[in-house]
Amino acid sequence: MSALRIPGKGRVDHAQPVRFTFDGKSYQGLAGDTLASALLANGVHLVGRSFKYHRPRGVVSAGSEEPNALVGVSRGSGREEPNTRATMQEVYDGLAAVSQNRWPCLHFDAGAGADVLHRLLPAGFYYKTFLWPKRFWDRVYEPLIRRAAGLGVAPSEPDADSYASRYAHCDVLVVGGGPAGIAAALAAARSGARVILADEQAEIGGSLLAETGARIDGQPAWDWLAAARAELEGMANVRLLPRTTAIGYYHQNMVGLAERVTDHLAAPPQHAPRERMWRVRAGQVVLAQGAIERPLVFHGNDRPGVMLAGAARTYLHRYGVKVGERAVVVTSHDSAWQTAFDLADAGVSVAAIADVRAEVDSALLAGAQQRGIEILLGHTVTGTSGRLRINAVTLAAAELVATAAGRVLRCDVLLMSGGWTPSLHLFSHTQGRLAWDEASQSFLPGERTEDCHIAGAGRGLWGLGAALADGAAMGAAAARAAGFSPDMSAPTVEGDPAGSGVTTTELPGNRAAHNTRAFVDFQNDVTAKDIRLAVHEGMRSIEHVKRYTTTGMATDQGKLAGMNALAIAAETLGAPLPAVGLTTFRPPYTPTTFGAFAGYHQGETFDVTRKTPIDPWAEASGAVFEPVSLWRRARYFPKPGEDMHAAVARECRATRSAVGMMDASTLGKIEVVGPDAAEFLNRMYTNPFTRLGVGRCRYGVLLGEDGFIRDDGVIGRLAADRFHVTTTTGGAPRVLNMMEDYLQTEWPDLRVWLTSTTEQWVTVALNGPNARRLLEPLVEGQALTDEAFPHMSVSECRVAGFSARLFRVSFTGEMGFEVNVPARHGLELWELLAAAGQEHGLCVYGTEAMHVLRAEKGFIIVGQDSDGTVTPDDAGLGWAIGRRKSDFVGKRSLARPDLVARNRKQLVGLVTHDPRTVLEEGAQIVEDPNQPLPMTMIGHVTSSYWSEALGRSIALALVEGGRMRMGDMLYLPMPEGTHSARVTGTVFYDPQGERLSA
Amino acid sequence: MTSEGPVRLTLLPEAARFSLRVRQSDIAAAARAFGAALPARIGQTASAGPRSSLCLGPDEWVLHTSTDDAEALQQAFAAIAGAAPHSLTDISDRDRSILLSGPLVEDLLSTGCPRDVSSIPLGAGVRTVFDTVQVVLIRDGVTDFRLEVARSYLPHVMALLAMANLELAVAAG
Amino acid sequence: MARFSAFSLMRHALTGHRDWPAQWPDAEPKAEYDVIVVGAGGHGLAAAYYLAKEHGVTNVCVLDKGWLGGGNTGRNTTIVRSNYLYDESAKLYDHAIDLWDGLSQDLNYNVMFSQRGVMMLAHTVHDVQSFQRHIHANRLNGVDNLWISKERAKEICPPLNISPDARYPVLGAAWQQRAGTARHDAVAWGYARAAAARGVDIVQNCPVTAIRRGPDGAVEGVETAKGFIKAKKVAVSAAGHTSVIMESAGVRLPLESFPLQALVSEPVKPVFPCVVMSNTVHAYISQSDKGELVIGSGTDQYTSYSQRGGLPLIEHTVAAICEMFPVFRRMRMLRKWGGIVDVTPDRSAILGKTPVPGLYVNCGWGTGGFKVTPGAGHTLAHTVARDEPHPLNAPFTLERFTTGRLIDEAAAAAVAH
Amino acid sequence: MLLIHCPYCAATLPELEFAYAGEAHIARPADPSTFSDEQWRDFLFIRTNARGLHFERWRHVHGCGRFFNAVRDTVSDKFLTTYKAGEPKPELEALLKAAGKDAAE
Ligand SMILES: Cc1cc2nc3c(=O)[nH]c(=O)nc-3n(C[C@H](O)[C@H](O)[C@H](O)COP(=O)(O)OP(=O)(O)OC[C@H]3O[C@@H](n4cnc5c(N)ncnc54)[C@H](O)[C@@H]3O)c2cc1C
Ligand SMILES: NC(=O)c1ccc[n+]([C@@H]2O[C@H](COP(=O)([O-])OP(=O)(O)OC[C@H]3O[C@@H](n4cnc5c(N)ncnc54)[C@H](O)[C@@H]3O)[C@@H](O)[C@H]2O)c1
Ligand SMILES: Cc1cc2nc3c(=O)[nH]c(=O)nc-3n(C[C@H](O)[C@H](O)[C@H](O)COP(=O)(O)O)c2cc1C
Ligand SMILES: [Zn+2]
Repeated sequence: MSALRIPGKGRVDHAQPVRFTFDGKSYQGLAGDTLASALLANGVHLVGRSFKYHRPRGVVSAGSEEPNALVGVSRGSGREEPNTRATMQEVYDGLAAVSQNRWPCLHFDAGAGADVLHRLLPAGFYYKTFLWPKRFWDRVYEPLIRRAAGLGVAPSEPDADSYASRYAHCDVLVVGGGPAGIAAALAAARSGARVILADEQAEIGGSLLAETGARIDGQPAWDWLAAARAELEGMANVRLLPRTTAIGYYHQNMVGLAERVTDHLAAPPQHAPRERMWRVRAGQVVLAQGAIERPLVFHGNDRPGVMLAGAARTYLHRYGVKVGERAVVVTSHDSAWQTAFDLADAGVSVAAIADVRAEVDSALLAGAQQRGIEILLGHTVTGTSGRLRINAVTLAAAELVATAAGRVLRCDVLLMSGGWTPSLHLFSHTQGRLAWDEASQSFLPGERTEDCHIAGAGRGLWGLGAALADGAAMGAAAARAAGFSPDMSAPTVEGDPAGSGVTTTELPGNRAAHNTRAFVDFQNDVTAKDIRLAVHEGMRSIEHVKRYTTTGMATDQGKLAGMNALAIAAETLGAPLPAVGLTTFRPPYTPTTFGAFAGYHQGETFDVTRKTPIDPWAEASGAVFEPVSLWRRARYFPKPGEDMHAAVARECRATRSAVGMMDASTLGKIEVVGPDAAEFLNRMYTNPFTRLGVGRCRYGVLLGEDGFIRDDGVIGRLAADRFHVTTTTGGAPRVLNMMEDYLQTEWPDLRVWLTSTTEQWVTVALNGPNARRLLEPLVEGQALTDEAFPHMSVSECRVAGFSARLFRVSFTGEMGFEVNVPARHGLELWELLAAAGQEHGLCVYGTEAMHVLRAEKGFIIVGQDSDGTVTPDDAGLGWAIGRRKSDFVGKRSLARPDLVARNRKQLVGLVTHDPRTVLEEGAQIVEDPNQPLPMTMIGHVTSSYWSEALGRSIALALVEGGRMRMGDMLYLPMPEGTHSARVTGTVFYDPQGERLSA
Repeated sequence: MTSEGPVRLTLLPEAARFSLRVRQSDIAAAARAFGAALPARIGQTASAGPRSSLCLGPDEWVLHTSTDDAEALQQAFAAIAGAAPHSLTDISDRDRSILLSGPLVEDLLSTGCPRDVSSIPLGAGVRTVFDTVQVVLIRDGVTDFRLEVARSYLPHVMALLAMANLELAVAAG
Repeated sequence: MARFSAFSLMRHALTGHRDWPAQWPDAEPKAEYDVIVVGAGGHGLAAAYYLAKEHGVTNVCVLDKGWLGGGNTGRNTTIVRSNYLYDESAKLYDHAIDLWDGLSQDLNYNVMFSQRGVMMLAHTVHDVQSFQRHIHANRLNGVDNLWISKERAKEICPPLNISPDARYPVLGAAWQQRAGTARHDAVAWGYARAAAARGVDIVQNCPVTAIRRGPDGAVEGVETAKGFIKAKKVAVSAAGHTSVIMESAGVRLPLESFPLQALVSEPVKPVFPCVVMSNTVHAYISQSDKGELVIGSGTDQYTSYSQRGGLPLIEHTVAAICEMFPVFRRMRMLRKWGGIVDVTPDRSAILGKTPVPGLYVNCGWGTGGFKVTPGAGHTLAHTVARDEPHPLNAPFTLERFTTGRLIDEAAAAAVAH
Repeated sequence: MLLIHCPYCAATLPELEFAYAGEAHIARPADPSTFSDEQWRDFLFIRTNARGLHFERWRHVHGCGRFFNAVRDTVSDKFLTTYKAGEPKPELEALLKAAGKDAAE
């Protein structure tokens, strides 16, 4: 065991050693360690390199605010991740971590050449250079910049883990499990409120985990903590979530919590998600996030071994680790004195405490004297030394800094404290106002926009007693606001390490300002002089300063840098801090894996896949599928050796010569019922419906109020007051929503109701000269003759013994029927027809053949032959407009000037000069193929197929003034050469419609 | 249907199910035809014999009954069509029902349902969403829920439930 | 204006970078200007720059309610492309690309225009049809845009998932090589510096509260937080806030403002070189020169001026990115934010004159106006200087909503950005 | 994610159950053919796009299915009230007063 680990001390399990590696070297840690505490216990401070200058960097903090100690962590293939904070990653047996942003190795990094050139690379240097020669940008400069960028290496294998999510509801959500948070949770929970308490740390306890001196309610702090946790754990109305970060505070008290479920385990159980996103809706929220210690800004403050004093105290008490053998403390706040005392008491040699203040509390002075620690009041740091780890610090009296040389003190750690910044990140997400507090020189919560309460150090209350009392009060207030009657007693505290301090900007030094490299943002290598440069260059808004220097934009989002950057910018501007203000806090509070956001939505469950009851049959028959909105539909059914072209040609041939069968179940269906049903449809669709006879159906066109086609479908009248409306596959929900909108808000007087019945029915389309022969024997209650059941009829009857809605309609031009049966019988009917169809030459066809067959007849597909700019007249559907109707949805728009313009694009047929040429869908049409670019395009091909029935290619196209161009030759310039085609009508096959009853 | 985990998931056989729409003024007539109450508050249920109703909207009820009774139910409503205009539409085959039961059922549902499911009273039902899918959720008992979902969405919902159920098994175990 | 170059950088290094001048002076408004531009976003600043540079109109003031570039210019995902379907759009956006190419040199400010290529993925037969229509139209318009196979897409972008088993398998892609990204902030700053150097006043933290019209109906100037400022010509280029300002001049616009979100990951070493967009799975992504993955999300369903957005949308976007790039699931989101985008009924901009004499408007760029910044500024300057449309912005009138002559890219293809 | 009070369900429920449906109180004219092109354009396209209190429509699409109206502050995204379709526009003054009183409590 290393000499830096104090036997028996801390909350780590000394009986449970674990082995892990860092940069390939094996180390020992203890269960309960973080990677950072375990490395420090092994004397390792150097853990990474900074972003821009590749300067050696060590652990500075003990929490999620860590900017430096970022490592790559791997659990094997598919489980590698960059930029993990060593201060948050718990060690487990087998953990493998590597340092980042260095080459060839951490101790010797070629990238550190940038540090040598730092004078050439001030903030924003890239905006000023790399301008000439212009063509070097793409080829030389940018590739160079890119290569230098980034920290860790992105994973290269798909993630092997799963992620989960959960909604949760509670009366009181407490964020932060320090003394304030625990007291709040206890107060609220004891009153019966449903409470969730989340803390990002492995253990709930917050600063109490590093508090060994104080007594709460007469017990040692840790005993009180254990009791409080046990009480909370025992309550059914409480959910405790350690390892859970509140990442964002959204509207109306919705808070996102990211829980890390297995990252700390050596062997995660099967089926356990790696992380879980909780979407909590809380009646009241208590924010008890505590405070983050501020670094001091001085020349050389970024060397490994320079760390926050509070962090050193945490490593000592919580992990039993001395962060060094010989420490110097430099501070502007009392709290660092306590660290010095505790380290000294643990046997660390503390060379000196340098405080920037000229006076400090006498009790502190006595404490230092008692321990033989030298006290240097009114002192500043003028520099540090040591290449990969600090080995000395130079201290000088602040007044004499310019003249005196200062004293060099040898040390292996320098512990700093610039005071504490209340954590108000989540509060800021709510757009709650921050109010500047002159006394504490910090921002405190001001006006609230949500039902939240801020407690403890998070609102600038220092000290354990205050945190507990405030937590209890805020927890009670929250519970009361949620309708409970809490009691408000707070625990008593003895030995409270409360304290106070002052805040500083950059410490006074002895070098010229422009030669001082005092770091503000450690990760992004932003120095005080960068911030001053930005201000001088006109970046007078703090938002400009941030963006120009990138301060606060690193992975810690300025948790350490924010206040220092603001103070320096304000000083440079000569403006008061609150007038300059902070940059905006945004979610997530700490970087959060994409997986946690995606939750269950991956692979199969990324999105719904809707399948019809016939789908298993299609799959077994080797269908090739295509997605159509959320549905998957069989596109064609290839026989062995067939490609799509051959399969589709066969399916078309069979349908035209015998009978084809298709699963049309995905078509949307809406049941429109009520005495005013016909009137309603009359107003919605362009076509007239009032006089449609019972048992008849009609093709309907639906427009938007802007006059453009939205949907189409066949509408059958089942009874005077009942219609069966069909829509396109993708359009069903939209159409229903649109109809409901008109019905509920424009015409509430109409007595009609709409019900979605898409999935009630399986729809089997039979088309072809043998369709009737196949169907007839199976139908009861309806004769299928042309007289009894002509084209465009509908009937409720029985088919194959199932109650059915039978339509006689055709989307192919052949005699056609659509049989609707209740979905549970669909597959049975399908199989029955497939078997019975054998003797009639039945062939099953898919959507592709359907597209060809309908195109041969000039029937449009909404969304393919029309887009959102096409009117019924453009599409050749002028006949579907009820001329005598005074109004319908979209009618007024059809009279707008541009919709009656002469040169609108109209749907026409195109036949290529060479019948074997199948045009490309989307190909553009011109009159003169020899014009130079840019060419004047007059239209495009919307549908284009090989027509097996015609033995040639056919196409539909939208062409300017198309119907006036019949017989004209037009051109389609393609990369491989120009095609020519003649304009025709849209009906290529059986123009008289004789086959409908053949 | 099998799913491992603390919550038992059972796909119920198809039964008769109708969507009933009727105006305020005609509710009484409709209730008489139905032979059971049509509760006025959204979310409430009522039942008599095999027939039960759940109010889903100000003028909307879903009616459940046995398959044998379906025809009789339709005839009863047909008889009042003139006097009390309404829409009765068969949706027996549109939706499927899943029974979920077990002590962790609320946790399981909250993996996909944004509502506070614990606040749904016994015997009440709501239309809501699970993941992105519209569902009707009915509470039959303290630890028993019925979830009705359109047929083609069933596999998606089941896949999610099964996945989450396994996850609950880890937590519970 | 002190010229920027590697040489000047070295020279300043010798003096510790102490004497760089302000890139733009923080101006106080004068009583009167020839032209006032409302909104110091990229568009407004570019318009001011081109007014000065190309039309000799230098008595110009750009007013912003906050810090310049703090609107959508400072919060967009920086995609620049011109492969639009309609002639009107393709020509205007392509004009912008021509200006982008060389903008760094023109402004003497490195805006890091990076022609790394934009790949738009096709996942369905409908996507393929629609992309082909774009590609052919682009070709005949002289705009580069190619159909590439999914294998080629994977070659260009190695982490892309092209497995046929994906829920939305990649069938191929449209590829515009001249397209890419630019450094958003630098665009605003570069235009501001260059405009200021030509005499334009840039006044920040000065909201325009109303537009004042004279008895003849013509524009007289603007009311601001710093008082009334006179000008016979006012160009409003305030993106999400345009309706509110124009309403004060009695001009009601067909605009709605929605929150649009974006996010970045932690920075990593380069993993893919281009921009990848998918309309079917609703996500788009690129990697910045600094190393973050820059990801665009969608708009929330409701109108809002709050610059926030909901969690569900972000969850969906990130899930979509992980479908396209399953290797990114262990990447972490660093920050997400929102902007306010102004959307017209046909998703195309309104750029030009208004019924009010002396009042010009540039708005409605919605989720995709960063790419057109130089083009919008350039043609707006022309319109303001000459009081007549530029041939390239002439179709983007307000009248089209009356006549029905919409420029509806979205309706034609459901393509965004 | 917003929480929205459905006036029909009399319950406050997650936004995921609702669909936004644009500005409220834009009635379709009884006889559109009497509208000029300009009037018709206004009906189709011109929206208030209020920065502040906004009258808007929502549909409880995954609930009772009803369209209803709301007053929401588009700066804070907070709802002041929701009310059934067909009910008159609420008095803004009164609403603001009520909201102010709540906030002070
Ligand atoms: C998240 C997101 C992603 C995007 N991604 C892309 C993309 O990838 N590619 C792309 O091309 N486009 C994208 N866009 C759109 C693009 O950002 C905008 O279209 C474009 O930046 C608009 O520029 P602008 O100069 O018109 O507006 P802005 O930059 O918004 O400038 C308008 C200015 O007007 C000021 N202003 C407002 N009201 C007043 C007032 N009353 N008085 C004075 N000043 C006022 C504002 O403060 C602001 O600075 C995206 C937008 C967002 C929000
Ligand atoms: N000596 C001093 O001047 C000084 C300064 C600061 C704090 N303190 C001490 O700190 C204590 C204050 O107690 P407290 O409860 O207010 O703070 P705390 O620091 O004890 O607890 C805050 C907790 O919130 C957690 N947290 C923060 N953000 C989170 C997030 N987004 N999600 C989940 N968890 C998050 C942290 O992990 C931490 O456990 C007192 O004991 C006080 O003495 C002292
Ligand atoms: C292309 C692009 C890249 C960005 N990269 C970063 C980044 O690396 N780190 C960071 O903190 N923010 C980054 N941001 C986000 C900004 O910090 C900020 O959120 C955004 O400009 C919106 O401003 P606001 O959050 O202050 O409202 C980036 C923004 C854009 C547009
Ligand atoms: Zn409702």
